[in-house]
Amino acid sequence: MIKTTVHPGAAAPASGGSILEVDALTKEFGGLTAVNSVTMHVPDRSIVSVIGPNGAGKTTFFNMITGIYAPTRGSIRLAGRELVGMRPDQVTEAGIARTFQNIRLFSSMTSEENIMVGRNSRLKSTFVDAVLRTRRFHESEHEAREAARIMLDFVGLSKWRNEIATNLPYGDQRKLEIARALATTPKLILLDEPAAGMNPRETEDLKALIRRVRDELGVTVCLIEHDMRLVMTLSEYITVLDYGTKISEGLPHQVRNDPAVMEAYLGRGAAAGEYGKEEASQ
Amino acid sequence: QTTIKIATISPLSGGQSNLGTQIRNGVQLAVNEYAAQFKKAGFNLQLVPYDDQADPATGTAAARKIAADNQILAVVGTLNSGVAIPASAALAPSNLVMVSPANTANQVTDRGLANMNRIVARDDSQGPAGANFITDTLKAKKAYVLNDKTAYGEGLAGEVEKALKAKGVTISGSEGTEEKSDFSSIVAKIKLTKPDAIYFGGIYNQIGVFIKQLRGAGINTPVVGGDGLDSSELPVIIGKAGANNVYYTTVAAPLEALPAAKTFAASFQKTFNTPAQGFGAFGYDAAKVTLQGILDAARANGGKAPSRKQVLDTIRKGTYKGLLSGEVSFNSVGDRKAATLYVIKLTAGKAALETSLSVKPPKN
Amino acid sequence: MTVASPAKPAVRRPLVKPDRTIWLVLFFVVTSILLLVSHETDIMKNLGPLGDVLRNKVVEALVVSLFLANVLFAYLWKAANWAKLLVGIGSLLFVLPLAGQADTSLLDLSIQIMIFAALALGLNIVVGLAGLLDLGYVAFFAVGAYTWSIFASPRFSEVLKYYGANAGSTGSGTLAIGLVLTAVAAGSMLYIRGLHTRTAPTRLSNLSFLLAGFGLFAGITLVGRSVLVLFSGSAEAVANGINPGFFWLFLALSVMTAALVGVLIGLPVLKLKGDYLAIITLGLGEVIRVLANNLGLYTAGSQGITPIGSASVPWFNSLAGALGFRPEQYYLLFLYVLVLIVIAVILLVNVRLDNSRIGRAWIAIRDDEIAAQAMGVPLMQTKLIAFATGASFAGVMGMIFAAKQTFISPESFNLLQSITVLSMVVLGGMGSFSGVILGAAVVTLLNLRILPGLGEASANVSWIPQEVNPANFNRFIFGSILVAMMLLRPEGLLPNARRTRELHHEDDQEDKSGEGNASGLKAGGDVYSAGLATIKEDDKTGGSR
Amino acid sequence: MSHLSTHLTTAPTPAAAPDTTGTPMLALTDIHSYYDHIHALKGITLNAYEGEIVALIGGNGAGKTTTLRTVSGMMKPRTGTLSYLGENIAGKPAHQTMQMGMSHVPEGRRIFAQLTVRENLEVGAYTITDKRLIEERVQEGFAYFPRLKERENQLGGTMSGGEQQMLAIARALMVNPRLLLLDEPSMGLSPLFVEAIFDIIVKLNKEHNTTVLLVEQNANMALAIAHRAYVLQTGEMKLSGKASDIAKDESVRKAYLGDE
Amino acid sequence: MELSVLLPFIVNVIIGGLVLGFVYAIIALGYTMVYGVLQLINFAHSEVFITGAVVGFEIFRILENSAMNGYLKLLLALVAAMIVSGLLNVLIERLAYRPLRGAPRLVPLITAIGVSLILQDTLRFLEGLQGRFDLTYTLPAGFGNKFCAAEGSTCAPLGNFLRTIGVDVQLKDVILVVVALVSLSVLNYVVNRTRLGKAIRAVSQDRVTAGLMGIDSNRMISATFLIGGALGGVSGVLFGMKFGTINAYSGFDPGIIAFTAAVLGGIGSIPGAVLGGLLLGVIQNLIGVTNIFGNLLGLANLGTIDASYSKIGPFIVLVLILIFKPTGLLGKSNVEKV
Ligand SMILES: Nc1ncnc2c1ncn2[C@@H]1O[C@H](COP(=O)(O)OP(=O)(O)OP(=O)(O)O)[C@@H](O)[C@H]1O
Ligand SMILES: Nc1ncnc2c1ncn2[C@@H]1O[C@H](COP(=O)(O)OP(=O)(O)OP(=O)(O)O)[C@@H](O)[C@H]1O
Ligand SMILES: CC(C)C[C@H](N)C(=O)O
Ligand SMILES: [Mg+2]
Ligand SMILES: [Mg+2]
Repeated sequence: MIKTTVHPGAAAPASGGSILEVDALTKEFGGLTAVNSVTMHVPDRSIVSVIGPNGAGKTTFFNMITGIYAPTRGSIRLAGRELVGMRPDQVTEAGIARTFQNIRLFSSMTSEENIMVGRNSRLKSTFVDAVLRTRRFHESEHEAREAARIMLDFVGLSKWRNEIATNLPYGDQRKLEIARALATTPKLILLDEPAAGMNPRETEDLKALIRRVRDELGVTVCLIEHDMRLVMTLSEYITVLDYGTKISEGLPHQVRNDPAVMEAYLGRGAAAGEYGKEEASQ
Repeated sequence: QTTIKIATISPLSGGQSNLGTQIRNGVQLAVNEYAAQFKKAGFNLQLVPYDDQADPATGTAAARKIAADNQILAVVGTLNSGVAIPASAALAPSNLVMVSPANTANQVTDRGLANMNRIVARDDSQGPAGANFITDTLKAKKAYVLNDKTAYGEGLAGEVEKALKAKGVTISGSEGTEEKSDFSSIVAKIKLTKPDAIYFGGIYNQIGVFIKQLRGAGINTPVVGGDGLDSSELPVIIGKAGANNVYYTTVAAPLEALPAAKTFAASFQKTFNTPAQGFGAFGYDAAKVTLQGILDAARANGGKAPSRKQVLDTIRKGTYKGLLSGEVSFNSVGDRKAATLYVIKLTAGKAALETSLSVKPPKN
Repeated sequence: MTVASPAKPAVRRPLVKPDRTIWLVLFFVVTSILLLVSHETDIMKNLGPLGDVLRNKVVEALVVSLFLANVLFAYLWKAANWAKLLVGIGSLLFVLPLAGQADTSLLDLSIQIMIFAALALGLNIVVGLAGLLDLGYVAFFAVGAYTWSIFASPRFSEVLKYYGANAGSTGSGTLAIGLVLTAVAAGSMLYIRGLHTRTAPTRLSNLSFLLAGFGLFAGITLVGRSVLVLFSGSAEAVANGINPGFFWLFLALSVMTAALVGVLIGLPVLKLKGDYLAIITLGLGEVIRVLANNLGLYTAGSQGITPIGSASVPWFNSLAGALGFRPEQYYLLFLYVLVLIVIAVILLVNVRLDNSRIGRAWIAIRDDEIAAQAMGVPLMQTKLIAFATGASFAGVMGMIFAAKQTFISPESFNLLQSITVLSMVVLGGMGSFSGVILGAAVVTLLNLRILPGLGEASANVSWIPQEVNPANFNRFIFGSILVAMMLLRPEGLLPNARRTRELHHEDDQEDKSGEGNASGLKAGGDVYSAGLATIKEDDKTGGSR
Repeated sequence: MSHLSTHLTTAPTPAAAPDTTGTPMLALTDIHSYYDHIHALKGITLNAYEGEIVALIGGNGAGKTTTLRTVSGMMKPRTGTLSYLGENIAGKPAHQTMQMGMSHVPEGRRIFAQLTVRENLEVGAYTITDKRLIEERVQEGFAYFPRLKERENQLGGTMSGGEQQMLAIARALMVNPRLLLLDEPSMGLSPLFVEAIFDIIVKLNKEHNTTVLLVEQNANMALAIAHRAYVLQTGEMKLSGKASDIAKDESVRKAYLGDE
Repeated sequence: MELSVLLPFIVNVIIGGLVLGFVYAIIALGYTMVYGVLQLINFAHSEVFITGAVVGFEIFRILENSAMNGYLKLLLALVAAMIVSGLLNVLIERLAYRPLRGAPRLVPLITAIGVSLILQDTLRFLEGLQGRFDLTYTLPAGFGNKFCAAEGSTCAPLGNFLRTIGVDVQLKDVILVVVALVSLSVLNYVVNRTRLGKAIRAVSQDRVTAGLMGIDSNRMISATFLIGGALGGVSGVLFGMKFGTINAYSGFDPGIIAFTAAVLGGIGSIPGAVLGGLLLGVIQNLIGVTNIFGNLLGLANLGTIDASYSKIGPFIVLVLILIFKPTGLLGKSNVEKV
């Protein structure tokens, strides 16, 4: 029952429309155009990827969507609502959560507390409630703790509940970040290189987790990755950036066979058949 | 032998510790002198110094501690009126007498506390005296009034300004400054407004630096101040060459003028290895008033240690002669009844008596 | 191919504290007796050499400190709850006031300790929890103090007289205009805020908000002025300040004014990071002091305000009288009890906030502003709440301080005071409530008891030369103790559990290779501003298009 | 098996195995390291001979990073011996071991955020005083990673994750180390650059006889270019041997290479 | 008031502010250096700098009656002050900050305050042994004279010109500015152009990684404290020379303003500290004369802004500037990739 309060979307069927519509988004740093008029529409309850060479502007793209950078031009709409101009916390409240390329957990908090912070924006209790310990306060605390419990279970980190987050092994920290982001009850979650630093075995687990995020929680997933095996087998749609510009997009096999992508990104090892092997079996 | 203690409250550490230490040392000297007499009377006399760090809260806490020590029969202090006011209030319920060697703010005695006395002139008598000097002797038509933004300096300068205005003198500028080093903007303003005299309510180590920079800019306007300038350090700071045309009012006779003052200065230097300054002399005088009062009270009490109340009453009523600052007696609120204010003039760094004025507190 | 052998599992000894009920009670009884006896002159006289020892000022200071340590031990030691309660209540509500009866300075000392404890608790929220270094904290203390002092002293009638004499064209018409302006401005501000929660702010909406802000300010000024003018007739009636009955109202008002000033100061500066914030708060603290020194009409400037009234509670006074207190002690005793209650409330608020959504948000922004924001924590709002909460504690204590001192002047609110409070927080253990209270107690005891005690005790010891009398070295000794304590216990006297974990795992970026471990290998280590100025001006967070 | 074989064909071939009979260049014997109370290395023994590429693999939290930190002197082992070039360096601080010809690409890149790309490289060459040589090496770094040249004057902290990784590697190569410690050099790099990195490692090893201690999650690639390998698990050494043998080990394949 | 009076007035105020600003600037650099490398507001720096002033005082006092050339005396005083303050600063770092390397940043901040208190009383005690509290500089003959006053000297025309327009510049002011400029350029060179400087900057950002580059961070930190302390020594002597009288406690106020200057300019930036110092010096002086303009313009409210506000002027300017430029005038924004 509580599960549904954490993730109401889980029950709802996919609407088929776009949850996120990014149009002609541009970011300039001084003379450098890091993201150049990129348009991308993310279908509701899909798993999509953004890939591209180093420095292509992927992280910057995420930073604009989440309000950390103000775009130079362009628009971002979540379920039809304009996000440009909002502060990061407002974006989160609107329904986008994210993880970071360089892990940013709260270093003096336990795993549980980290997730509870993620839940913060959904709690109803106020300053006064906290001081007076009203019923609403207790309900909120309960809700936060429940959310933490559920999310820890969900990503399989229950045993780390009371451990200081930054003492966790690297891979588990990444999962904790995902759990923290999910606790905000997002409509859309942005994952920036979730598999970095994981070995192939761990990456497999992660893949399963990401699928469950979409299937069980009904959260749309958009991720950045360099691990092509993960990207090609997981994503339903791929956008490729190079030097800030979208050079290709499409279904995994289309992108994989696009000569521009091979040239700019995949390189000589990108034997067309290689990455797709598992895709078929999924 | 019964132990009798007197306490001092003054800043012994921090930026005003030089003045506070002067007071403590002055009192110490008096205690040393009186120890024998007390011994004869059957008492063991001791001094307990307290550091108020020039902070009112610390001073109050010290006062309450003093109040709790039954052997302490009197307090000499403080340096800052801001500390004296709450401290004397804290001492009042225990009838512990306080004789101030330095506090000039009107409010110190205006509250009518039975235990608060002072041997220095009030701002509203020292101020007008300074103003009179400016108009009568210096014949100034236009004056610039400065203060150091402390209770003392601002209070004094305020009284001066009031008196000057009453006498029709134009005030070409009136302001306070906490700055201790750089006076260039004030000097420029003075240069611009060309006053005939400058009054500065404050302490010598700030005013000295100011005068030095004033003279450095080629302005020779007379500078007048209050007892905060009474220090042998003043001409040193200004520099011998520039220490001209500087005047200050003080209750202590110039140390050279009185033979007693000379011996005081010598033994101060000998005991503490530092020259005596105005506040040392005031502290010494205040302590003598206090100690003499205690002795008198003991005598009246049949040779037994007197109670605090007895000391308090005796001191308020007594008359004390032969002090460095002349004769001291207090009016009903503890102000010094009549005092001679000496106006000292610095010429080429040498202090000399210019004139003396007699001042009275508003009440008698 | 070789397979290495597994290592032996590490053995860890469990930490169980022995029960110390007996020791606690014993300690309580002994220190209470010592405290009471040492303040009973008659008994002391008959004690002979023991009396001399107890009379020694250093010993006396130690006795007081040891007695106060009761409360600490009751908190720290493992003991039966009844014993803890007995010792806590017994020492604070019975023994201490009783000793205070004989020695008023004990009451003064205890009030001062608790005032500082409250300040430290307030600053702890700002610095310890939210990680915002505030070096001008004493400003809020001043605001609280002046809020009460201006009204509860002859100042108020001076102000009224002034406005009576300088009424200008102000009258009831002005009041009406002012009220309308205030209402309209406040209304539009609320409206725009509401709008902003729904749609992204635009330049126009921001500008109108600012404009409405000015309108509000003007409106309030007008209202204030006309109220003063209209009431100027009653100047005589309040010649000695307003009715002491207003004390209770002002207790709330001082909280609010300080909080408001906290918000006003916080709004422009809380965007700044780390030490930029530190120095700017330091400056604003000075600004408040200089204003107090210059706005002579309201604050009496450097001359200070006196006498300042306190609440008058007749039944309390008769109770105190019945208990044998002297009339001049009534108000101190009253303030003592009041301050006990207030600090209990403050402590409660602290603990409750810490274990709540807002407390977690504070720690989150301290750890990582960007991540916190990305998790939906509104930075500005969260920081403002920290600032205002901390300020309000200072405000209420400022008022009590003014009532206790009966005199206040700007000297009491200088930078050194802010630094002292900060040192209490760090010394006690940042982020730890019991720690900062202990820090406040230790520093206050040092400053008001132990150091003066050293000075007194050595004043008449012949072999200690005048020049090195400890009374002249308060700063030196205090400084040395600060340094020594920090070197010995960098995490504070009673560290916060979270802090300790952090100190030992994450916080430092130091290469501790010499010590056989590498606690600090993670970069970061920015303790009071974990946030980073990540974003360049031209890509301001959430800026408008 | 199919992934391994494809990787092996794309991975550059390592130099012939160097002589491993003499005294090792680097020898860890029964090393124990702690983070305060966390016992991270529980008796590690490891050798690396001059001219070898040694791979170190293991799961998250196994202690790979800790091993490298211990070697470079970022942390001091509590017990055990650590010798490098015949000298006991246990407890020698990093700045001294670096002057003995080591170089360490640390986990998490640790770029100097406020220095420009060029300044980062110049600081990397701190132990070199010859200005001309420094410039030569900077150009070498630019040749490996042209992106760095494009961004010569950009602040290190504003570079993208992968760009920072390139910078970290280039910075470590400034001193032309005798022993190179690489902690997940391919992390965050796009496929194209992953290959480039492995090329560079092999090239350094072949041309400069650089000894390399390589920690990699991309174990397939790492084992393909390494001469020997060690497998770490929760602070203990589980396996060691020729890289090709390790790569064939069933349990390793299962645990680290993602084979079902 | 006519322009012929007002102009020299304003020029004097600004020149006074600039000279003051140079003193602030060079004190500020001591803060900035240490701040840069340890992110520590070194509260003890005000005493380190006053120690320099005391050393300078002693040198001038001892040499008072010697026939030595005035500039030589000054050089001696500067060098001695640099050595003493520099070493003192290194010592402070060793004893009070280094053991706390791993602790939260507020902890060394508190020990810094402790050290500051210790030094104040120590300096007062040492001078008190000789019966002194206020220390008044006895400058070499001529230093206090009007700049280029001597007829026939090569620069006399300039001196004459200054005199005719009513500007007060003393020789010591000119010396001060020259010494300050020289120290600033040397420092700027060292930090930005030398290997030492680059190493210091690397250490300031990440000590552990700097170690991986072969840099001994402790040595670099000591070097920084040495340089910062030496600058403190120079600024102390200049301060004493300019204003004439100092005591053990007089470092605190200028110390705070100087640190404000460092922040205003952007902490860690050398030109920023200089700019900030100059700006604050001038602003402080301008605030001090605002009332004149208020009166001239008939603005009653401005007329009440007098010298008593000049102490807070810097802070108000700081607030205004930081609101628009949160990292100070020349501060680099603190970048980290999200
Ligand atoms: N604040 C900034 N100032 C200047 N340039 C920047 C800034 N932030 C990013 N860049 C540049 O913009 C480009 C895009 O960076 P971004 O981090 O978005 O790349 P990315 O696609 O995430 O790369 P990677 O895969 O390596 O993480 C890079 O070349 C980077 O150097
Ligand atoms: N700075 C630190 N403070 C405390 N514990 C740490 C720290 N760094 C690592 N650890 C702990 O030490 C153990 C070994 O970690 P290490 O980083 O060496 O593993 P690793 O093999 O490099 O893992 P990964 O693949 O995740 O990088 C782990 O249990 C980890 O949690
Ligand atoms: C001279 C001063 C330091 C103190 C002054 N007499 C006062 O009343 O405060
Ligand atoms: Mg990226
Ligand atoms: Mg690792």
